[in-house]
Amino acid sequence: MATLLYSASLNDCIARWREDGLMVFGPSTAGGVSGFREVEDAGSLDLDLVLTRSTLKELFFPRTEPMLGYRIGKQQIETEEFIPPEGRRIIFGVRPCDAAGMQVDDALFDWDYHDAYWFRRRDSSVIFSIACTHSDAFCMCTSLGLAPDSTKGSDVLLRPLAAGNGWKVEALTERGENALSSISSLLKEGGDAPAPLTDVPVKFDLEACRRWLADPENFESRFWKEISERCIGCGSCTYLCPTCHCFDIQDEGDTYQGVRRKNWDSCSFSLFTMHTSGHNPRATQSARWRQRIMHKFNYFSLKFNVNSCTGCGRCTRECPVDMGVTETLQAISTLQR
Amino acid sequence: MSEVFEPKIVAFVCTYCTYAGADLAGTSRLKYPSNVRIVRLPCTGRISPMFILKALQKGADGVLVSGCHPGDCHFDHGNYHARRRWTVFNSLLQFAGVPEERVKFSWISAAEGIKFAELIREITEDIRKIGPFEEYHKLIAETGSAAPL
Amino acid sequence: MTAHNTTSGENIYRPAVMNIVATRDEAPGVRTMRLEFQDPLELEKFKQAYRTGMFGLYGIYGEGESTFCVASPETRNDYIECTFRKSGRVTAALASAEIGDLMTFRGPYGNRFPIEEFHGKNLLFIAGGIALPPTRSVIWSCLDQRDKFGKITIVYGARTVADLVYKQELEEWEKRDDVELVLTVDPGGETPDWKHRVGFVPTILEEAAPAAGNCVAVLCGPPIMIKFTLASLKKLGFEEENVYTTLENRMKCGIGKCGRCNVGSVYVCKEGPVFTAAEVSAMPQADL
Amino acid sequence: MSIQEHYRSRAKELLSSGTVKMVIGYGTGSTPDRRRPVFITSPDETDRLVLDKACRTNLSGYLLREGLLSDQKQVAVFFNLDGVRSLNILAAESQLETAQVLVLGFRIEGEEVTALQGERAADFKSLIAAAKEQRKSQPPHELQEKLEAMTPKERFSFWEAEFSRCIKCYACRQACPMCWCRRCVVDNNQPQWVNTSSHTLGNLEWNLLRAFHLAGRCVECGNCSRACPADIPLHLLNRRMSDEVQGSFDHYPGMDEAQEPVLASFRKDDPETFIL
Repeated sequence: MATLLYSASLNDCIARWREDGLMVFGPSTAGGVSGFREVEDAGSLDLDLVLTRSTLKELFFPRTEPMLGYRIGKQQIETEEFIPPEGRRIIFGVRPCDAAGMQVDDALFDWDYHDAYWFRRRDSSVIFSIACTHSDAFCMCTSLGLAPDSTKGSDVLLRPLAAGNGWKVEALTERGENALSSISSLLKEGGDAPAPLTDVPVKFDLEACRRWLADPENFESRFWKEISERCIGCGSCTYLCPTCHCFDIQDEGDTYQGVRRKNWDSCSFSLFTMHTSGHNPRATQSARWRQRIMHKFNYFSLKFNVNSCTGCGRCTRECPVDMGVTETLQAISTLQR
Repeated sequence: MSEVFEPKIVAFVCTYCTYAGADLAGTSRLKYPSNVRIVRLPCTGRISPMFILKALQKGADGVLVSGCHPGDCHFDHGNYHARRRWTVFNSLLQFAGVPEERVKFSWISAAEGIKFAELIREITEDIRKIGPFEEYHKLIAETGSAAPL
Repeated sequence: MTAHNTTSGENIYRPAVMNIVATRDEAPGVRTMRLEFQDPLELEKFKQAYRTGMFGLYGIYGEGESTFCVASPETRNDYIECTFRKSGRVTAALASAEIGDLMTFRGPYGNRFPIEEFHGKNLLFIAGGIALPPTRSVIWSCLDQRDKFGKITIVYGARTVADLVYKQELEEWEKRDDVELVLTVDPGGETPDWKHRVGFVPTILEEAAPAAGNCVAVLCGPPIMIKFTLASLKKLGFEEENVYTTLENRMKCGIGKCGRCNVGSVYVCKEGPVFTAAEVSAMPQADL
Repeated sequence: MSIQEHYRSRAKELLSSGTVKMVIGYGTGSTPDRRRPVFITSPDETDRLVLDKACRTNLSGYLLREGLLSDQKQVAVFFNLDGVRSLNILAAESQLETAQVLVLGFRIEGEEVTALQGERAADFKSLIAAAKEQRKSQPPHELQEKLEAMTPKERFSFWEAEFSRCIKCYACRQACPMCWCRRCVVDNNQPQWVNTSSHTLGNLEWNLLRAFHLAGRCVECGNCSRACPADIPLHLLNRRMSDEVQGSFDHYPGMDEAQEPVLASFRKDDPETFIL
């Protein structure tokens, strides 16, 4: 026997949570583009998508967010802090790769300095992930040591039932348990069989790649130039990555009043590292692509003992010139050391 | 009682013709609404569409761009270049949904103080009728920065 | 709105408000400002945290923040001095700020010079152009406890005589008999009354440097100068472990989040900006 | 011989004879329906070249890669007619010399891909002239017509909704063969004309400005719309601009390399119906 949530009850669950003052978010499509949006009922949810176009990250680390408002007087500067409100949120229908990305960025945003903008939202959100029963050609979680039913970063894991009429429910954290207890009357007990998980083939040997990346000899390998030759230097792979977290701080307004914002930024952009003097440590697109791969699979894991890639495959899926992490790591796996 | 809406209008003008025309309107004691803030530039050829976007970003309800009549440019052909840019930018703004009343273009010479005063009056009244540029102001408000105009 | 000087301690991106209490034009486009904390609590936090070598983000609301070192030493921590060249949006705004104006400071961040490890040793300071400020904070940290160190030599060069910064302090150091000051300008940069040396820093260094034994070198300058000076130091017999330098990369957060200052896996903002030459050698050189 | 075979062997010839140092074309992508840009420098690799109806990307932007054309050697590029036009504009704007570019021309019509006659940009003059005439009589774009029929307020909300999705990844700019500025206006911060933040206002400003900068330069290759991860119909703005320059100034961008940029030239009798 296991705890079950039937699809037919989902609408009532959402209503219950909303009555309790929670906001409910889930995958939905607007203007042809899928992403996580607040929903009022189950009908607005797009739970059949392999993945949303934009990531879960956006709900925690928006592409632009006000940090401080300022007003400058003669003798003092008044500021207003825009730390996000603690409105509690249920995020329903997350894919395990996206949820795993949350844990990756937790490490970064808590590295000695605790980023309240990230953690207020983390602390007030409950993530309901749904294990994957279908995937596409770009999925590669298994290559990263994850799986279609990974639990990392999730508070509740739902496993679709074979009959397609609901999910087997498993609370993973206390937050998850609490969120379930408020809908306990809508949950059932039963022995319904779960649907088989999707089979995501392993596309590269991660450990071999990491060894190659860690070898200082390879830093200036011709490989980097060849693999990134067609890169046009846009930021779509970074902006659609569930873990990429680089940002810019920009003031808007004037020198009397305005807002200081935290905006997404990308290591793909040529100005990202440009010094005022004109010197640019990463002056070429190949150096920037190397940084992206190195950061994900070498530096980040050295620091935080986790790869900052969860295998969602969006970088390749959305790349205007059909590049991405998969191709690069596949190529590295086959390189002779 | 609701406050009377006073349109905020920014005028980008060339110094040789329209600014002189505005000056003439002033010295001739012609009355025109004080809703317009004049930004003086050397030539209409210097007036980039970015200026118009900046004015709107800072909360303008309307923008006027004005310079010498064709053939009268102090720099010979600055206004001919400007005219092409206006043609293109004007149609872009309209396609983007900026009502045509909000962004206006004109030729006003140094001798046309009356035309200047009348045009300002006309534009101010037109915008007063359609009200504040609420659609744009909503976007400004979302940014959290004030529209200081 | 809450007044800025109520500290919340929560928001890691919120800077402290500083009063500009003094300014000095050092060289064309280069300016030094002395800043005092408006909020005594912020000052206390700074005094607790600041060690020579650390940096901060100096800002003007409406323009942004810019990263440079704290040019004043930990031995004088009631205030902050910074020296910068007017070159971008923020420094342009800072350059036009006046005494009595307000600005912001976020920090101190990064690591420090291990000055207590220098005790009993001879010190060689080498700086080029606008890179004297980070060196200067170490120089004063040591001069303020002069008896703890052996011989102190300062080699400082700039492109032209006008480009030398801290001219008053250079005079002061020159007068002291417990400091050997070697000044140089690039060939062609001298004035008719220039009585010091003419030549590039690495060359002058080879003539003027003290013996490498029991000596620590602190080296700051533009990348090209660093490269050649390191070669000279090697020639003079300095071990890479005894040569300290600072790396300066573009930063937005200063606290290891924004992702742009790393050289290889090293985050300059958290693991730097102070590195030994040995540490710098271990970094991927193409990323510098 | 299929067109693909034809061009593979032509590419092999060009590379083996040393006529060109590189062939920029299309190769297979990560899925069967995808094509990706490839850069062939050895005659042994020419069988990596693919040419079929999925080859949509305008490759001319790659010609401006730093140093590529600085050695005066030639590069061959697969181009449809839009591509040739963008090549002409790049030459007109002094970004390259067409003498260094050899065109492997093709046309996609429905399922069919055919070769275009000629190998030099100037060889396509009459085809481009025909395309100009054809554009005048092209059927109106459905969504564009719908938009034109709306009230300004409705149009504004349409674009507001579209631009609200923009994430400022600048894929439109990076994919655009005409966006060759070393430093884009949005990256200049003294003064900061356009908000860099990706709120709707900043997005609107950015997209309008980009459309303006492309007026009279856009060849409607569609790279921007295909690259946009937010599916914003950017081509509509560009298309509207193209209508305007063609209607008002009879300007069809990229006719030849001597064509004057439309916003850097004028006629004394240019229309001005809207000027008071």
